[in-house]
Amino acid sequence: MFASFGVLPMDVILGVVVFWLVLGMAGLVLQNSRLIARIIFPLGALGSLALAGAALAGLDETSTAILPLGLPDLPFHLRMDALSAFFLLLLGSASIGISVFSAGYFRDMPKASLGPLCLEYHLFLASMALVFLADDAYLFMVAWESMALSSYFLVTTDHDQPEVRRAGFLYLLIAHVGAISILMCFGVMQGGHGDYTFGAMRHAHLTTSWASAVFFLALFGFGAKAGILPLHAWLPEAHPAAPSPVSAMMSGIMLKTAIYGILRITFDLLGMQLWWWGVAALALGLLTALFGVIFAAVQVDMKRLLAYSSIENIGFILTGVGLTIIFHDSHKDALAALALTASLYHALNHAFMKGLLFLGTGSILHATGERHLGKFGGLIRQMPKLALLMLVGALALAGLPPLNGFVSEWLLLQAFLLSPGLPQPYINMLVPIAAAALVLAAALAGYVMVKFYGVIFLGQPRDSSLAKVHDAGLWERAGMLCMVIGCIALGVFPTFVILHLDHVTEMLVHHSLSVSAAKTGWLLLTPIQAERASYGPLVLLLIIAGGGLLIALAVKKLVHGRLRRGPAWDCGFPAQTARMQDTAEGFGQPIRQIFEWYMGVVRQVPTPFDKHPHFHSETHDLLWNIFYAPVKRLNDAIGKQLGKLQHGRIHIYLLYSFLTLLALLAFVR
Amino acid sequence: MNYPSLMLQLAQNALVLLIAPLLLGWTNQCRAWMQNRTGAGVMQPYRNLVKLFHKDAVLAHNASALFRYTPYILLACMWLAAALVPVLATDLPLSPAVDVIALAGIFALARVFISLAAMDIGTAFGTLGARREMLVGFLAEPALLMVLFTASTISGSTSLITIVETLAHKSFVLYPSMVFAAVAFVMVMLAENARIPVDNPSTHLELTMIHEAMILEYSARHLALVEWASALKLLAYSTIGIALFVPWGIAEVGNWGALPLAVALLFLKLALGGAGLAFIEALSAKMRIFRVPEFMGTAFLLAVLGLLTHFLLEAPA
Amino acid sequence: MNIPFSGQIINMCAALLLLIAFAMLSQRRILSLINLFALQGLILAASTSVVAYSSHQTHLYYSAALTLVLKAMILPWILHRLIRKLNIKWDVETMFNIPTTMLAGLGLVVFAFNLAAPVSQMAGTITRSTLGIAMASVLLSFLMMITRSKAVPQVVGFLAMENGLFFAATSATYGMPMVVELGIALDVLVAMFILGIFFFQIRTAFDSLDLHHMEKLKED
Amino acid sequence: MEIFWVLGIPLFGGFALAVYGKHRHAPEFNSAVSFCTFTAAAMLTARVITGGPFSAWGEQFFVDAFNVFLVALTAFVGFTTSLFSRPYMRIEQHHGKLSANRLRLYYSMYQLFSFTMLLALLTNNMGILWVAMEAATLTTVLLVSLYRTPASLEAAWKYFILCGVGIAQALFGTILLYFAAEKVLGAGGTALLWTHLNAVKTDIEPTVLSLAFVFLLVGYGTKVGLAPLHNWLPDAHAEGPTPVSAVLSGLLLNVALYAVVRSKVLADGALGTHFAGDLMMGFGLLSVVMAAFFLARQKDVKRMFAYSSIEHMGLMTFAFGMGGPVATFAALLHMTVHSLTKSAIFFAVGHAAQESGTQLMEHIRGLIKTSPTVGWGLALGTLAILGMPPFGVFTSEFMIITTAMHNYPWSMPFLLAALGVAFAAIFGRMQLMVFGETSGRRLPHPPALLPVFAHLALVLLLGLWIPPYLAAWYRQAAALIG
Repeated sequence: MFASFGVLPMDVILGVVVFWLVLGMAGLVLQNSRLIARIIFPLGALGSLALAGAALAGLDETSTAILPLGLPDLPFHLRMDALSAFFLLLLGSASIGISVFSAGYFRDMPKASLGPLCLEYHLFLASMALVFLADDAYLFMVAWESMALSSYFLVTTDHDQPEVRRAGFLYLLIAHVGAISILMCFGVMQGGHGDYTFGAMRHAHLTTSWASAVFFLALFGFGAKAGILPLHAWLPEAHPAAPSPVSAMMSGIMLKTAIYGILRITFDLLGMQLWWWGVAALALGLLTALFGVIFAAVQVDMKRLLAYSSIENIGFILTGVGLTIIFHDSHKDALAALALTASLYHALNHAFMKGLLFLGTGSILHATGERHLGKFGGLIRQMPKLALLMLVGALALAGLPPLNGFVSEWLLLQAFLLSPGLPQPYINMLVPIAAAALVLAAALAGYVMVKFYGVIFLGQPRDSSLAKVHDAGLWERAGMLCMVIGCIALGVFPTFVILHLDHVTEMLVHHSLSVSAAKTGWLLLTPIQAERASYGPLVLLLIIAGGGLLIALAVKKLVHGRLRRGPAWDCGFPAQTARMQDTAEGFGQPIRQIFEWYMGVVRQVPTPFDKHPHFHSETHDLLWNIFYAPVKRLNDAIGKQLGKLQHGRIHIYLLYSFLTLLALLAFVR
Repeated sequence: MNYPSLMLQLAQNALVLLIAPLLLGWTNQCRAWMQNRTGAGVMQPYRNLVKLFHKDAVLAHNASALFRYTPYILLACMWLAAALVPVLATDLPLSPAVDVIALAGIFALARVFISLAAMDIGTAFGTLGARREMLVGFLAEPALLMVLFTASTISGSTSLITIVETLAHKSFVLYPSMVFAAVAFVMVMLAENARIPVDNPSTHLELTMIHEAMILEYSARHLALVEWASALKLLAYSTIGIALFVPWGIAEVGNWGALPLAVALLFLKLALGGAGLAFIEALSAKMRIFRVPEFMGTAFLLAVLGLLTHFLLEAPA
Repeated sequence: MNIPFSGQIINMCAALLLLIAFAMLSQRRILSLINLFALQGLILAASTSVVAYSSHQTHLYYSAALTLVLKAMILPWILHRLIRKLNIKWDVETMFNIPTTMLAGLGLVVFAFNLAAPVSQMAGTITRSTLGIAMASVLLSFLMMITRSKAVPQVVGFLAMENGLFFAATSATYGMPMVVELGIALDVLVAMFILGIFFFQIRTAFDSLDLHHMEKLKED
Repeated sequence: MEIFWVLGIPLFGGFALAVYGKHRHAPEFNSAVSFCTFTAAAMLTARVITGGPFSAWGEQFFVDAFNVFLVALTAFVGFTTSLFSRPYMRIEQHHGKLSANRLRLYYSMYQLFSFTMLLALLTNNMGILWVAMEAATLTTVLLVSLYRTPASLEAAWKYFILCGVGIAQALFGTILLYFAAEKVLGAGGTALLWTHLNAVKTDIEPTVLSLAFVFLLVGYGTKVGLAPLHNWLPDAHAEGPTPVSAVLSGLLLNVALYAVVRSKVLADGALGTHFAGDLMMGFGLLSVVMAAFFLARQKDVKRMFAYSSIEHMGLMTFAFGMGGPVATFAALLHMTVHSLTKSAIFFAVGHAAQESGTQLMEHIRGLIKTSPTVGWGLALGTLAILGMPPFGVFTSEFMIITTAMHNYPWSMPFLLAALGVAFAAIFGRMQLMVFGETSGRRLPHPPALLPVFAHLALVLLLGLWIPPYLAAWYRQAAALIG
């Protein structure tokens, strides 16, 4: 579509990147914050649109470019192939809604903070695009760290709150440690030729041991960004701290850059995969998914809850990647393509679902200024439009048909179910258990979403101040509407999406589903064969809607429509106060009870004699004490010991130099 | 899809909608007999529905649109589920749209909606019921899926039609894994249909209710729809059980002659199934709510065991 | 072995320098410490001039003169004035007791000789064997700086180290190029002045020249 | 001729300011002199770009790719620092910390100090190099003790004694070098000229030269601040006036490292082994690790950044020790970006400390609120020094780490652990200082932020694009050093 104008998709994308940078600068110099909100952010959304279009057009072609920047003997190499095009598509399409939403969200922010924020925001977008485009280690690292840096500044927007600063610190620290590991990974991969272009790495042949080192370094490094266990600690801190559109962008898009990195290194740069890498990734993914969803169920802060749910979804995606590796190593390319499609699809879905929900929390924050679930209730009456939009997101994230969350889970489960016949018997044993864990996590997601939606929007308001909150503004609703459309479209027309994903699977595992998907027409999704598995979301939607309408009409025709309003009955209990409903803690209590062993629960239970009985319980992340605290303690201990060396006595300092001299002389001798 | 199969589809749609209350009534009646009660009769559910449809609907003041539309969605979901399970013949034109995973998905959809509706009014019982329902559900759904997976790994497919055809019409094989699956399935069925020992549909004590607690606020036609939906749910589960474990006698594609026999067999199986269900209920006692997770967990583990046994004993070499 | 008379003289001076180094190491009284330093400068000048005579290196005469003026006269004079002005004539406290220090010094000498042995083999000068002694005296003055707990003796040690270096320069090689030697001399002089200023400042700041007061800056 | 100007201007300026340093326009004059020095250096650079390396005055002075960019850097940072010190010193005077006399001392010593550094860089004579280094020590001692507070005196004393003794070792090394060289080159002037030594380095007696190198390394290494010889460095940085800390970190350490590298070249040539490189790698790694762990314990902001300087000098020493075109290139680049970034940080820190009236980090809060420019300067500078792309420090660290990864994998754990620890330590402190509720007060004079952002802009540029001729220099220098 661009070729007709004689423009390559790559050029368009570079143009958009530059455009974003210019917008950011403009935001820094513009004086009027309303102007920034109303003009710059919508323009940024237009940029996203162009990016998405170009990426869509570029899916089936590979173009490269070299910019005259970077190191003297290593200029910036750019390359857009199917993989990067797909993730650019994700970036573009998901960021449209977010930018539109931001136009409304940031409108009444003081200029002093909005100017830098606008710059960081667009820098963030641009650096993510460059991450996907980079074709040499240096540019990749530069873009990667710029992404981390800009998002760090975005996270610390309201930096006068200590917990926000803590979150930002933890975030950038873990991100940096991850970046170091990625750097090492590239250091190994260049295999001693000192050539850091990805092209050279593709041709460098590593021994299996070095290749494994690369894979696990990459898993660690990118895992730190994706929030894979046990490197997830920053995620539940940073997402609540950030402004909601930023949380949406980080959770929806930035986490996927890590997935991109893993895929790029494992399937593109490394010429090989080993099945046990896949097993490792699979196990890690499942653990992450279960951990995330279980902890999401017991959260009481709506954004923390969503953050943990992001951890869960990343776990899903990683599981798919691991499965892909297993299949690909045992030459079951059709299955590999299926699993890969599933995880890519889920990445795309998650961008929309989670983006939508985070944006929604933004609107709620705007209206109520509150993040604690215990303060909400009955918002569906004050904010009906928002409630409708959020309902779609919640159902999608709960993985319910016919919305998009279900499609990718369905594909992933198909991949599991069709796995028998792998060469390694143990994996054959492992797969059903893995599938069970996956299903368990998926089912728990439903629990989490019911808690999320029900506690916020349904029931009676738990706080009197909620009576006079306003619904989301027009721009905000428009932004969320983009996301909703994405969720529905992705859910109802999976065949089209998969037809586009085929370019990626074709490139990575040299096989694609298109043949089977196209055969039975776009109405039915049949990844392998029609008789093995098929799923027609549109039919499903039509049947349910049609059935519902039919019943409604029948009832209307046959039955009188008399309706009275009265007080709630509730088994005839007279007094009904809002405090009688479940709190957020209460709703999560069964899960906490079941999984108590795996989380550190601190309870404060009243005794029968308390005058003012007060029950309080909070849930901590045990992994923190297991993995992070010891490192800190070790660090402090070493510092303390070393500190003793330097106690201010000049004689001792002289003695140091003297002994060093003597030692060296003796050494030379 | 051709004309007769379309007719068949419509016929099954109508049939399931109509006989669902019958199955419910029959089960309750059997239970009454086993408890040496006279019972209200097989037709009681129909009478209830008629009565409810004639009453004036009463809505709580703060009931939202979600609360009002849920019954329709609920009934539609259950109807769909029941209508797409091949119990009479295996060429249901709409069945390919929904495989076993999607089926579980539809049940989940219905569960989420009814739970949300229960939370809508904001009464103590409503949220309590919703929480317990989700608690049961998040363990029941994987267990059900595991059961279905056992069947689909045997038949190498997740589409119900293929499963039925493999199990019923291919050479007859004994599948030890299906034993585990069957036990697990029964436990899930008890839990999902709010039967003893998990729930007791005929009580309104706050300690015990799960399903009833959720629909306390519904009245008249809305309640009727909900009740009908749960009847359909029972039927759907029974038909799934039939399709998985006793699929024999279901008519093959194009073999219209076998249809009458299939109908007869279906009623027989349903009758037996209902009686069995009542039998189990009569024997067992309602358990404490926090025993339920253990109960469901057992079901889940049994199902996984079934799947493992399949890989151990029956894996295609 | 028969080495020329001048060589013997130089070796004699070297031995004396080593002796003085040890004397300084063991010296408790600050005044005599300064006198020893002056004596060191004197001997240094003498040996330099002998080297100059024996090797007909005229520029060594200049540096000998320089040494005489700078290290045997000016610096000791400045030091004397300083301690008179600051009236510090107390005994020098040492960090470790003297015998231990002496033993350590002895070890150092052995070490230095071993170290210098292969090097001095290839020295073409008549003063080859003295390199080890020069190195030893450098190390000894280093040791002295470590063991002294007052400011002035530390500075004396510093200057003594400078002397050792100078002796090394003249004995191992026939002296560095003139420009370098001038530069070095200038630096030493300036350093001495700055130190002089410092003593007063430290004295005013801490009203004592005891280095124990200067242990505030540290990692706690 | 340019050499004459480059050396003559600051020398003259030093004496002139010693006389007229009390004049109310002395700061402007100071900046003017530094600016002239900078222009002279630029001309010198231009000549080297066009004409290539050359030597002057009987080969006493010598300019090649290695020292010319250091000269340019020194002159530039000297100039920007003089710009910074103008308002800074005004504010100090306004706060009553310094009298007019001290300011006179400061300005003249500042010029003499830059003279000594330029001399050390430009001279071809290892002896003069030593003399210049010693002179640099003496001038900076006076600068460090400028405030005459007990703490600053203590710092200056330690600085003086430790560096004096260290430098003395270097002199012994120089003597040994001369001793070894005169066998080949004959007695007299030429035996200490680096160009000649370099020409005949393969014939020099290895045992003597290895001894000489040890002494030189310990001597000049003390001044570079290599652990465990580094103990003077944090005190001197923390207690001296901030412009002095800036030039100490930014320039003096570079010059000392330059001396070490010059001697390494000779040692490598004579020994033919990797002995010198191994020693430097060992010292470098030790410094990086020790500094990183010390960083976490700091309370004084300047002290912390002093340790960060130790860490970075260690990194450069390590890189020079590794040798090879890439690593040496990276080390040279790191010299450049580190001195630019670190001096920029010290500029920002100086104003920050003036705003909150203390150098203790727990009392510096919310800089971004009181003066956003200082806050952003500190934040960006810190992130740059921590090796965050797209700043230039990352470029060199990228090359160093990847090379080490590939040639000396064993060093990786230490290096990476150190980098991680350093990041956590510095970054955490920076965040607290820059963000949060403010505690500062406005400054009586507008802060000088042009230098900060000029430096940061250059560092950013070097992170994204290295000008070709600069790259060409680095390559030549790397080829020279080997």
